[in-house]
Amino acid sequence: MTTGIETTLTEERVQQLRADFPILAEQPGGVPLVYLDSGATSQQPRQVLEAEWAFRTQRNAAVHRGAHTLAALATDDYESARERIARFVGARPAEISWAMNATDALNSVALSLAEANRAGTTDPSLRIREGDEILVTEAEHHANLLPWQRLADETGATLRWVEVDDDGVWTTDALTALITERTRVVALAHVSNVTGLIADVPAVVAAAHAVGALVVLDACQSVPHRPVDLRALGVDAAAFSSHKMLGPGGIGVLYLAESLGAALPPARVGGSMITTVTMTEREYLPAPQRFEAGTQPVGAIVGLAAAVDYLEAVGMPAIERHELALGERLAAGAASIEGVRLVGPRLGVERAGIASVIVDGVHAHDAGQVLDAAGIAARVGHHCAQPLHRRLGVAATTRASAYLYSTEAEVDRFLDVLSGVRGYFGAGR
Amino acid sequence: MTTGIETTLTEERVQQLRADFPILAEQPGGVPLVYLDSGATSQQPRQVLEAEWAFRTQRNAAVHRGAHTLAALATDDYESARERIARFVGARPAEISWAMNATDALNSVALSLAEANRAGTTDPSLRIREGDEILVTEAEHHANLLPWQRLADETGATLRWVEVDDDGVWTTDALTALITERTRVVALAHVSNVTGLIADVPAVVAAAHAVGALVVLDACQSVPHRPVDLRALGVDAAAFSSHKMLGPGGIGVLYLAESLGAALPPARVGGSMITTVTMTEREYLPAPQRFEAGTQPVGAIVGLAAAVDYLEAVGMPAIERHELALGERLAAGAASIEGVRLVGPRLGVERAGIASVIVDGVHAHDAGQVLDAAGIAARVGHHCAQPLHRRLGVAATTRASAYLYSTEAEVDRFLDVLSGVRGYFGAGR
Amino acid sequence: MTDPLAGLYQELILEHAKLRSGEGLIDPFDAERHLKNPTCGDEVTLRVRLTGDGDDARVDALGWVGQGCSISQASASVLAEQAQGLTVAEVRERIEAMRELLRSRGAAEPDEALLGDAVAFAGVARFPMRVKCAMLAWVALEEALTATGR
Amino acid sequence: MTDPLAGLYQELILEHAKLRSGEGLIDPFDAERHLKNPTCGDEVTLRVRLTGDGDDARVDALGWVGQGCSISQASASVLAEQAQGLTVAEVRERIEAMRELLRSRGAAEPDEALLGDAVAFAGVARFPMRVKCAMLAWVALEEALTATGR
Ligand SMILES: Cc1ncc(COP(=O)(O)O)c(C=O)c1O
Ligand SMILES: Cc1ncc(COP(=O)(O)O)c(C=O)c1O
Repeated sequence: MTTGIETTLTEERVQQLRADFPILAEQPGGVPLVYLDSGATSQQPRQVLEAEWAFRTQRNAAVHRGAHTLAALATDDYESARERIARFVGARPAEISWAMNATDALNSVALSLAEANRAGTTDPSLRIREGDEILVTEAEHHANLLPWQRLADETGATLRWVEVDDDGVWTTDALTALITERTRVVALAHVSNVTGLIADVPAVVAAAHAVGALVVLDACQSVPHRPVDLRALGVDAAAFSSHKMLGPGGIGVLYLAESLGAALPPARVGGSMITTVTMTEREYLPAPQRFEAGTQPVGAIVGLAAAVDYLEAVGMPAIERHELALGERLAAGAASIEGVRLVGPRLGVERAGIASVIVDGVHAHDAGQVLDAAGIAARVGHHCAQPLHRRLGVAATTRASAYLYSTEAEVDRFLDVLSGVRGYFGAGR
Repeated sequence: MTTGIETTLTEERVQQLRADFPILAEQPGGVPLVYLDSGATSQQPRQVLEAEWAFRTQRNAAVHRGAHTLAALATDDYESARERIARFVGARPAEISWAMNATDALNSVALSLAEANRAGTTDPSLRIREGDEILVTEAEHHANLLPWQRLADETGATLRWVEVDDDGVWTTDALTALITERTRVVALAHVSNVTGLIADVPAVVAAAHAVGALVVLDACQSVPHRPVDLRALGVDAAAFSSHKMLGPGGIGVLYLAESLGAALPPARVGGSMITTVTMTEREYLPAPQRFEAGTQPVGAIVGLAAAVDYLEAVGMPAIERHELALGERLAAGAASIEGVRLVGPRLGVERAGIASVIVDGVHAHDAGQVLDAAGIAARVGHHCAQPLHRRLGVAATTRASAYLYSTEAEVDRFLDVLSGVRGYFGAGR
Repeated sequence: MTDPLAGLYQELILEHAKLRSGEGLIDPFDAERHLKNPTCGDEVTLRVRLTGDGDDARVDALGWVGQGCSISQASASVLAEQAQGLTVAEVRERIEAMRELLRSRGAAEPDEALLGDAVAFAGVARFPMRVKCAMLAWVALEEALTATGR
Repeated sequence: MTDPLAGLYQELILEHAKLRSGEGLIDPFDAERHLKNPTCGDEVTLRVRLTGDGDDARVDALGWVGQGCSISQASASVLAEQAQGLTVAEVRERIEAMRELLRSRGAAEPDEALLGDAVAFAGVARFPMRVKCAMLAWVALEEALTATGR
């Protein structure tokens, strides 16, 4: 296409981008690296490292607490980063606060709800009582399951879930059918890290809000890979991780819609989030500071903002289309290999750039080893989704996950080596 | 001295070290930087940045979950970092887990104790009931006060504290006199971030353990500055922050002595910390993994290990002596300025390289501004210790805090500018 | 070397920090506001009494007590002098002008006709960490006026 | 290009992964252990029956069931063949030798006289992520022996 609007990433553009990622030129196993594990963690472009390096060697200081020039510079960088990251996901700056990772952000929401209920909250949007329900999907990552199990245990609420089918897929209808007057929280992944299934979030939000339930979105696999506007989606809370979107580790993002952020007590308490403290009493600042106890990872936040700048410069719509194409290629290719079972949405149904497979007669660990010997970094295991795998009848799957720097050639190489796995182990003979 | 053993840092050695810290050559306000705010956050040597850069451009991957070569390399770096950091504080590797910062680590301990008690623990070392007591000092940083306030609120325990005198100092005798059969937890700072007071930890541990109470040490201002052997001290838990010890932000360290780590439930739940998960049940891994939900900041941990290597190469005993000397110089100098009141231990009593002062008739913010105009980055405010400041009768103090790269000339420059502050504002005229 | 602080601590500011015009809590009053800057602990309690009605409502009296840095104390003192006798609309216009000036990072040209002595705070705009100090009493008055319903 | 996997997946390992010697749970038994590798989900349940007393106690029978990668299944199979009839002390010696070999990262020279077929796992030492797989059944046996009190 030559419309002037970049609708996807050309091969040439991807090659250009790859040059920004030093690690992609490495040969960790003595063979060129084919990195298809971006669903676990992404690689980082030099632009991100350089932004952090500049901050840490020129402007590093504790923010919001000092009057000296260095502290003022650092505070500027910190708040500018918050603004850019907020804009990237369609949020207001005050709706964005920091966590250790997405897991921590999701825990925070659940812990804060628990705390609010222990304190006997009268806010109907926060109240969770015995007999109430918390709804999740059977495909959730443990990070978006265990905190809700624990909240249910503590409040006496019942954890319910929409089941997946033989392919590991749940439907919007089945999920919304489970939403009742008792539902207080619906927690779900925007995109599954195993199946690549893309949830119809607006439909879920409409059904949940109709009964006054909160919607908590695990956006770990969506925000890095497609344009996401959290306000437009209407969710009450969302979480995602810097390390999955070209940014550094050690920084998760917690989105709390304005009204929820104003109502929730903090999960963590300490310095920089209070107005007045006596030996027995404490008063908290408003959001977002209320949720930012202690020294925040400013260098990493600056790095994440640089990652966001990078993603925006490339263009999220183009990244999305590039990955949808790779996802389709992965899925179609894998499905056509004899003895390989593809998990997730049927061919033809949109899926993110993720494909997980089961190789008949070969344990995923063995499959991963063969791939690794060919330089292919794919992931084998339960991908922190044991209930889903139990339902699929396996302990582990083999997953390839793409990003903006992934190429068709890499996908083809993966498929090629995958097709040789059963032969290697003499399976099916 | 020419004993061959480096007993302190010579001027020449400090100058050598300073060359490793790019930021120290900056002139953020148009004047050379005199960085005396290391108590808030320290600066980072290139060795730390380079170690992180190397990891992130050559070996970055999610750890402990992948079978591919890159993941194996990253896991090696991760566990090697844990070993070095553990050794640095006299701990076993399994006693060290990661947090967002020290605040988060301290919150974790309190949250885990709350969780254990909600679950009706039968372990007498964890049990906290109505009428039990949690003991802190009036000088604690909010990070080591608010989590205990909240735990007391929830369990019905009473928060007690040893009071400070007019100088902001508490005594070991006064503290141990408050330890009774009802005391379940004693939480205290090893070194005060305001007064520089050094606690007699072994005496506190002996008294606390005699009644079966846990000791939680806020080691934020000790581990970076002096040799600390947590096992030898005998504390049950401790917390410190990477960003205060030449390392990157975004990584706090939680030490849980073996027996406590084996007994405590996790504060955060999610991926990588479980053995088996069903939709309604979860089983946790042993320590330290149990306390490491979600993707850990491996790059930052590698950076922290490089910081530890750097500190060890310089020598913690020499760093300690260098800072004790600077602390004494700061204190003696400040005390001799008319109209300046020095907070903390009397002259002659050992103090860390920290001095906080009150300038008669001048608000700390104004004092800080005058210092900043001279390029001096000192801190003004309540330093997250409002109760202590309330006791001192002021809203804010002006604090200078040193590190291994601080020089006598910098201390003298601070004292010189400080002595002109009252004149500038016409105070005392 | 020029004193980098001269722009911040104008002679007039240092004087007002000592002068403390309007210090003391008036009674009776129409509204009171207590504000605090959690970063530095600065506090101000401000009371305002109005006279007249509707668009004619004017500041009859204004008093404050507070503690904090010289910037925050001086700005309360200047405000007390300025606001006296102005209509509510005029006061609001000045508060907005002050806010714009302080947030400009030094780019705005202060409107001396409107702000009078308060232009002395123009230099604060170059010290972002101090902007809150300079605005503290002004925001307190703004909120107090709102509380009076005018 | 030589096959980088050849060192790991020795012919003997691939064979044992299919052979599965000792598969099945024996009854009666003196001790049973269930072990799991949480990283990859590999599991083994192993039972052992001893005969004789004191230093003379020998492995009379050993059976296991499990699921997992070829390395973990093959190593259980090899173990079952090796341990049969050995004294407890001899079994422990072999488990220790296996552990040392696997932890050596390839630096150790495998003791073929002692380990027999198990030397085929020497290549695993170069794949640290797989060491736990290869040790799973062996650790289960070690713990089961301890549970018998011998
Ligand atoms: C004594 C003390 N405790 C706790 C903290 C909190 O550390 P952090 O902000 O890294 O969580 C600090 C530093 O701010 C401190 O000085
Ligand atoms: C869908 C999903 N949710 C949650 C997480 C947890 O993210 P993190 O490990 O960064 O906390 C991940 C990634 O591991 C994920 O893919």
